Amino acid sequence: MFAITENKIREKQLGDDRAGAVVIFEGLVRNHNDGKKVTCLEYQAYIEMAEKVGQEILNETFNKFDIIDAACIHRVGMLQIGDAAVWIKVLSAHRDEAYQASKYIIDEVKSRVPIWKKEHYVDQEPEWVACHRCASHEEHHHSHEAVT
Amino acid sequence: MFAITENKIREKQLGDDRAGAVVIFEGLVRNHNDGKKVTCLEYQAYIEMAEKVGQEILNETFNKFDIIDAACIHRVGMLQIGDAAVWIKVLSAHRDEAYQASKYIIDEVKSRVPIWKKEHYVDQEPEWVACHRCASHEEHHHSHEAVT
Amino acid sequence: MKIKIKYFAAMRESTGKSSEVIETTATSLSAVYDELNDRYHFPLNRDDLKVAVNEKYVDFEEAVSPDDTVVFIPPVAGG
Amino acid sequence: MKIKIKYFAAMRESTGKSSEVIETTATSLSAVYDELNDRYHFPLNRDDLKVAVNEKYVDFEEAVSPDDTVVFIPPVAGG
Repeated sequence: MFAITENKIREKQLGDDRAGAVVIFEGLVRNHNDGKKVTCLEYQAYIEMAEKVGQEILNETFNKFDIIDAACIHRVGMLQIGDAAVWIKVLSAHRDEAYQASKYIIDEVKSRVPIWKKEHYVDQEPEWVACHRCASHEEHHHSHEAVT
Repeated sequence: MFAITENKIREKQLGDDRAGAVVIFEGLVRNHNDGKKVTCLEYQAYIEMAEKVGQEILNETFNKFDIIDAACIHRVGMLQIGDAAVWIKVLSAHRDEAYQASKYIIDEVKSRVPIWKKEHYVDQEPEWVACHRCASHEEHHHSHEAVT
Repeated sequence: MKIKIKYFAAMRESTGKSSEVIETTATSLSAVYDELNDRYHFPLNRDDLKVAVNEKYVDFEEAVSPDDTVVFIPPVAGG
Repeated sequence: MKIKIKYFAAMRESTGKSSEVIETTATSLSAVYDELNDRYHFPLNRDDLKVAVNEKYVDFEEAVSPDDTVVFIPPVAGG
């Protein structure tokens, strides 16, 4: 299940008697990014396509890893510091698969799903976070993103 | 914060405006193990020592990984299928550190904290799960454990 | 032919539109980009964009067909 | 000297005790194990156990001191 929502993320219940491990990832809005103080974040999505690409990512995850269930919800609209922008839950019999699948989903969501974010700062004009910065962040672990 | 509890695990609230990533791990009681149908699991702890060793593990985690906060709760007593036996939450600015720290904590908890479990089966006498089986499970990913 | 263009993020702000239907004779998506860029002076170069047709990523050299929905995708930043 | 022994899991079931105070002349933890194993015929060999003194893992060849709390730790299985 991959969904885009304009509301606060409400965790989806996933349960299965075969499950021994659950890994939940949440991406939160941080109060700082790239040395700038962030006040809030505005997420925009090409919703129809985002839901298709998101579902493709989940399908790939089921094919690659021995997991029982997986779900991802991404929020759009205006988010405040501490708000969850993305929530991912994976169930598996054994924990390694749940961790690996969780990381795969967030990596792919960040690189492929058509969602954009505009950072609003204390001291300067808001700006859309551009991908070449995200990409360099992903490679080098600089603090270029408000949500990681 | 490392705690042992006899009650259902109640998640501890951890929040921090610097946090961009949250990884939560839950180890659940599975309905099968090593080909046998499990009905329930009994966890016993050497509580005083378990809390000390658990806190040592969290201290090591703070030293090894750039994280903001971490907490672990382990339940003891009689658990039913689907119950969480262990809950781990890690907050960090960037997600890689949260995943790595989460995995480190569960790996160390499983190998060092003095907690034991007795599996109760549908078809045979209950038995204490022995470490040489756990160890071989950890290495080879056999399904030797009721909680992973 | 007529095609539909949707705009998001910085592209939406620069055009002031979330979507429009255009009449074009462009044969590739690349040519559609050039045509619109002449009009709007997009804030993003073609190399910084991806392109989607009918909700699927495709190559800029692919052809456009009547009634396609085309989106020039700025660098994504979900998560 | 007197030392306290605590038992957990399979060790507790085989001794029928969760703890006891014993009088011993054993100089090492290894010797304490042997002494108690003669009495209880533990279900676990020394090689399958670890040993903790006063809530810390130590080596079986370490000495015991009066009033120590000693626990022979069966293979752990938390998580």
